[in-house]
Amino acid sequence: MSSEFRLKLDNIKVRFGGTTALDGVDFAVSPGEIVALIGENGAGKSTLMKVLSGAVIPNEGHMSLEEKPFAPRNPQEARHSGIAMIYQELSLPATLTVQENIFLGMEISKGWILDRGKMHNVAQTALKELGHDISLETLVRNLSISDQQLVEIARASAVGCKVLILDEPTSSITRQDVQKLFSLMRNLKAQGHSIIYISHFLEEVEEIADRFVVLRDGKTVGGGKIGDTTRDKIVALMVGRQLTDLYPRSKHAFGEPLLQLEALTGETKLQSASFELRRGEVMGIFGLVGSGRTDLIRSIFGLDSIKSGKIKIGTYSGYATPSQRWAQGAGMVSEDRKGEGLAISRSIAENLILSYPQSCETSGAFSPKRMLATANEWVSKLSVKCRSTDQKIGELSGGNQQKIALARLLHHGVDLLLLDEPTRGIDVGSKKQIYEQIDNLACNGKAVLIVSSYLPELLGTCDRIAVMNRGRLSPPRNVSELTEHSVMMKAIASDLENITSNA
Amino acid sequence: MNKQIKEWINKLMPLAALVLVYIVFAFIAPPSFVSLKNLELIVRQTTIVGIASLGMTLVIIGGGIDLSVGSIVALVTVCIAWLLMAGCSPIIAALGGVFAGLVCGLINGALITRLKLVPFIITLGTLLVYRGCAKGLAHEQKIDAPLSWINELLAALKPEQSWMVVPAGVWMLILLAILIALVLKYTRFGLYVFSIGSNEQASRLCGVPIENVKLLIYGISGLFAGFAGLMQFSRLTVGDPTVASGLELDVIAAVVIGGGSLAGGEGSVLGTILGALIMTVIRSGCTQMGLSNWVQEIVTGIIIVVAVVLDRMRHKQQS
Amino acid sequence: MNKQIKEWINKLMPLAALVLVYIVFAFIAPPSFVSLKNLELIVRQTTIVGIASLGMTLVIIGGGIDLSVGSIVALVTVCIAWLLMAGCSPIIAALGGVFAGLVCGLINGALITRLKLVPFIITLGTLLVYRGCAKGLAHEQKIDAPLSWINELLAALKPEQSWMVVPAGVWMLILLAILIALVLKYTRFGLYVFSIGSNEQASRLCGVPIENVKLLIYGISGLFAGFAGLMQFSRLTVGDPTVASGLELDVIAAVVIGGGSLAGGEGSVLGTILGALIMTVIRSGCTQMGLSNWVQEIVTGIIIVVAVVLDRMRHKQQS
Amino acid sequence: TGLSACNREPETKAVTLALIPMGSTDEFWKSVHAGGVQASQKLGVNIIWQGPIRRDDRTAQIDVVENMIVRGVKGIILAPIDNMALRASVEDAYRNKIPVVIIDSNLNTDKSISFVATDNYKGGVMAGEHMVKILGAKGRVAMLRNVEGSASTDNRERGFLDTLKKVPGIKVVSSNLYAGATTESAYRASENLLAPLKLAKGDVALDGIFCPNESCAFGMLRALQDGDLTGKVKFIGFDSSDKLVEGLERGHIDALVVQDPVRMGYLGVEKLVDYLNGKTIEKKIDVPATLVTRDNLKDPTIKELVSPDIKKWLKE
Ligand SMILES: Nc1ncnc2c1ncn2[C@@H]1O[C@H](COP(=O)(O)OP(=O)(O)OP(=O)(O)O)[C@@H](O)[C@H]1O
Ligand SMILES: Nc1ncnc2c1ncn2[C@@H]1O[C@H](COP(=O)(O)OP(=O)(O)OP(=O)(O)O)[C@@H](O)[C@H]1O
Ligand SMILES: [Mg+2]
Ligand SMILES: [Mg+2]
Repeated sequence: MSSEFRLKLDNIKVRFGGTTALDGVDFAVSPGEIVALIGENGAGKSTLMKVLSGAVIPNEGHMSLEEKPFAPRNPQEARHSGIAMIYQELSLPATLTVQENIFLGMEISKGWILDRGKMHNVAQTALKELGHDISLETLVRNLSISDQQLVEIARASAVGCKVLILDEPTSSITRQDVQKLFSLMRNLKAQGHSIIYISHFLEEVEEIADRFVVLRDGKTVGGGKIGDTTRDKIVALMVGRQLTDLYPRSKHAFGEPLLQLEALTGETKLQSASFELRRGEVMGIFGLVGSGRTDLIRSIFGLDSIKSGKIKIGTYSGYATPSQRWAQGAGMVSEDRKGEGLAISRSIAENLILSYPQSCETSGAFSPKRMLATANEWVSKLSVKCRSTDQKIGELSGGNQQKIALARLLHHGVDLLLLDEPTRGIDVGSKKQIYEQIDNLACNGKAVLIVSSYLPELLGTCDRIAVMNRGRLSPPRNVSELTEHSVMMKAIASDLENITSNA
Repeated sequence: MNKQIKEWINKLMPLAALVLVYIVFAFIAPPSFVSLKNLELIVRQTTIVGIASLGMTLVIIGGGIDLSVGSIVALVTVCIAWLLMAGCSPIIAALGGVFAGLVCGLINGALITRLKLVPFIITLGTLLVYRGCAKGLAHEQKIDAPLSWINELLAALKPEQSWMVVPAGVWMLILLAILIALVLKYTRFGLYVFSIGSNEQASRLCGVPIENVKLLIYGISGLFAGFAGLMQFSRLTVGDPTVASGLELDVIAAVVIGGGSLAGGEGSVLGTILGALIMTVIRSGCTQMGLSNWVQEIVTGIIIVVAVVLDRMRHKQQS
Repeated sequence: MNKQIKEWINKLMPLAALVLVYIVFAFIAPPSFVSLKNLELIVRQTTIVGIASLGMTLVIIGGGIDLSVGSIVALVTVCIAWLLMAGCSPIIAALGGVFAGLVCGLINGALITRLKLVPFIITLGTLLVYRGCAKGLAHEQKIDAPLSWINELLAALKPEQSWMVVPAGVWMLILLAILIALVLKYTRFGLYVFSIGSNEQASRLCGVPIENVKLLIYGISGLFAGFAGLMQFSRLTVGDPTVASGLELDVIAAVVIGGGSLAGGEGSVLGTILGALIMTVIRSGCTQMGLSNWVQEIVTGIIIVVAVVLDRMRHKQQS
Repeated sequence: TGLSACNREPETKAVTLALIPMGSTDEFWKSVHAGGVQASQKLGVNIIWQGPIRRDDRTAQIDVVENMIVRGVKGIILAPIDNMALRASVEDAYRNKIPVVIIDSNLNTDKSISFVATDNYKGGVMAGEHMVKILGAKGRVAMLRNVEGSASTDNRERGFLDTLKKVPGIKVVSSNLYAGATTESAYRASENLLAPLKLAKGDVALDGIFCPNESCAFGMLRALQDGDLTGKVKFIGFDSSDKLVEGLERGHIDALVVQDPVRMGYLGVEKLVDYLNGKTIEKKIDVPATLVTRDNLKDPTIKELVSPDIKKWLKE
């Protein structure tokens, strides 16, 4: 029985500090098989694959590759054992050429000397198979994001491997490229390679995979042959959560418009977004990873530059810097907590008042005492678990960190809240408190814009939802007219008419 | 509770190191080492590095670096001597010199923020430029200057001045240290310095005026290099364009030994002063023992590395 | 196509700068400046900085920095002189000296990779330690050594040697430069150096053995500082523990002027050599015009900043 | 009582003096050290030899003097880097009743008990006169200066130039270049000084060169040897070292004006001990310079002068 699997994972557990990313996952893949690994954001898919590729060492569990125990200690070992992986968040070393990137870590060489001629030929072939003629001598930093993605794909296929892992390879390439990728994958499959394919695009999964496995909260919750099931069932398996009293919702009274966008276009992903957000309204934006939601919010807040379009916040028209946005009564919570959201090595209190230190000044002098007192108020109001407010914020759990990031806007008293993935990586209990806060804010006449990859929370908290698909935002629709299924279908739709049409 | 104790221990680590080094020398150096006179001497010799490292503390907390302080100090001594020779009164000369330091710092800041270049390379360039200016202004000579009260600032106390306990320059160091400590703790600017050093991106998101804060940071660093130059002039009594070359390394070392992190977001005034004192104590102890210069250099080098390793270890502990 | 032309122009920028600087001096300096003899002199004077900056090119491309090269050079001259005086044959002494440089570099590398500390602080510490060792080994004196063929390495050519075109040391620079250029382009190691400097995290995920590569980078930097020390000894004929202090700044400047980026991932051997030549040409031209040192210092400082600004501009253009 | 005598022993030990040079990495100061040790052994005193870490670093030397005052040495022999900057420290020593003997280079103060030095101006004149003599009173002469702001070499340079000015046939073609503090910088400066004067056929448009100290002369010697110009240009240096004497023997150098650093160190210590013993000593003691050429090099007194047996005293 076990002999038919090339790769087998038993009871894999991974913990990062306090969070359990994987909680006993079993997984297997046979030669010549394409297995799709699906699940919500944060389900543990990437972590599981990182375990395979040696980038993460599991706390528990056993792996075997072709019947032999397999325990890579670093990415190097895994690659030499025949595991090739395209990482979800791997940024390529940008000052290397395309060819160098394709072979990095697995160069063809005679002793110490690189065999550039041979590498050139192999890389050329690999890119041809993908139907692209990117010049091999171009520096990667001169490539577009989708070309970079193709380079990553070529890297995995050129080098040769037993098991190929693709972690959301299609998040930023066009439909034609996806088809070329698929024919490549079919070729590899025919040659007996095992392929693990991670994607949120369910129609792609149906098209290419033989089998699917669903992860949720670090556990395997189901799976089966693709032909034996329907897309709705898969979605149900993925989302599969009872959403009863998690989302408190009061009746919101809408006031005058606070945020107005007209055909806003950003420099990178954002193609076009138009809507109007009123006081007392909570609006959600759903979309897949890489669809451009973050770009939208960053452009509104002045963190990313804008190419064209109109933007109006309250009475202020036009573009502005973040500090001007704060002054205009807008505030933002970033999706990237460590990178941009919080100063991890500073205290809770400092992070909380950083956008509004004036509130803690008495006659021109900044008062740490007042800062701590202010912070204490918010900490108890939001029941943040911490030792004291001059504790470093990095020591808090993710959910509690997120509460502070949100409390910053509450303290500042902004009218317009831009929340990017406000509940990413936090537990259900904390989520509920945050939803309550959001509902409260709307009742008090504030306007809230939430970007989230977690559909149920949008359906539960928002008055209207717009869907972002590859940089284009659909017109927002009342939540009462929507179901999880219809929103999801819109987000993964591949034809643009479907997105922008209101039907 | 346990954690708080640990944090205090960490904050006191540089102090413990200082006491340890002092005790070691008290045993192995001649008895004169533990005399009050020597304490005064150590404090006086720390003043120049100490004042300059106060400015550097801001720079390093803010995530930057300033390699040009040594050159600014030299330029300032030359300016003061030049002004004195040009017939200015000592107070005008002193202010003029310090002002020159401020201008140099602001130039650094302006270049860093406007050109958006790493501070390392900008201040490496201005290190050469300011040094060249100092030499040019002085016609590649030292400039002799008439004696004035400036030279009393850091001189050993005369018996009739014993009420001052330490010379005026040391008082100035103490006052400036307190000032910077207060600024870091009790002003919006101080908050911004820490937040920029800790996470510039997040600070931008929070609307911190990054450019202005950075300009001010380097301006203050220049201003303090100006004060350090004044002290240097006080000791030398001449304007010397070659003085203080390599001072920047001592200054950076003082900040780092005192717990400052070159990655930014961390550092304290008390730590920096202790760091500067540690280096002076080592130097003073070695000199009074008649140890060779090369032993001092090796010991200082090792202490810098060990201090940073300890620093890293305590960070690991915390996380 | 357009992009490729642009890239070529960018690569040639340091060369254009060199030619420009040379032409400027050809007009304003005395006629002797454009003589062949002077060209040879410029090349000879570039050798020491040039060789050391080859190693630094690797370090900077790999995203690090090495402040200890000046001290290593001094230590190497002392080692060679010491070995010669101890009766070793010149070849043993030369190898011994170069080996000492390699060991110093490996120590830097080991400390950086094992202690996981920023290279700035580690090499700041070893800067002091190696300098101290050099002074200690030499008893704080110059060590005289008998003349040998080592001293011919970088001497002006005698008429009967004119077939060599340039002295052996310059040939060594050229060969080492070609070697490093080839290593960077045609070996796995070279690829890893670029990838680590460009994105250390991504490189790790691709299976690049980061620690080993870094160790090797700093080892090579030390080795090349060792060769530079050999050349320095060749010029001086004595082991001088105080020589080459501040050399690290010249070396870093050469790499940066030549297009190396302190953020890592960028730099080229040709650029570095051109950068080193630019600095020598400026120095030589200024001296022969009878301009003072301070003008040279200012000019060099400004050139460093301007070079980096240009570098930044061409990056912006590209993206 | 035997026990208490035992306890007291350190106090009955000889007095301790500090000998503070400008730097600790030159042959010249090595010789001063040797002279000091010689005297201290003869007179039964201890000396501490302690120089600033960076040569020519005025502040570092001030630090050393202050440390020695605090250490409570009984007297200080000081070669001040700067004629002004060290004033305050020496006056501080005076206040603390620690006598100071200045050697080698003058200090603008009346608080020192004696000044033991070579008359540097005279030394420069000596070099100038010899230059005039070997050039036959006509020709082109260059001088490479030492570092900015060093009093002793300034005087030598002045003495040399003043002498040449009186001779109409001699033209000074370069006298504004500085060699800098290290041998490497001196070497480079020398090369650049010579480069514009070079003619075709390996000749040079220069007849005589003067360098006012050891590192500077050494750099110039290397540059001449390198450029194959030795013998073609008359070269006079100042101070001696093994390499310079070797150059003199090989005819690469025509003459060296040599001070007597051993004697300077010796006299410094001796005069200080005399003073401590209550003797009155002269305010100024001359340690005359000697002109060393290839002809008088074999002379045993000259030999002792140019290559003293330092190792014997420093036990290296
Ligand atoms: N380095 C880390 N440190 C702490 N927690 C981590 C780390 N990496 C992942 N996690 C957590 O582990 C859980 C699983 O993350 P993982 O990236 O595997 O999810 P995923 O299924 O790939 O999600 P997505 O669809 O967003 O890619 C998440 O809760 C995440 O926050
Ligand atoms: N060309 C680019 N260069 C660098 N960063 C980019 C580029 N395009 C997008 N990004 C960044 O990548 C991140 C994700 O992109 P985007 O905002 O478009 O996706 P999203 O729909 O928000 O998906 P996610 O679920 O990952 O947040 C954002 O932080 C965005 O700023
Ligand atoms: Mg993932
Ligand atoms: Mg996003």
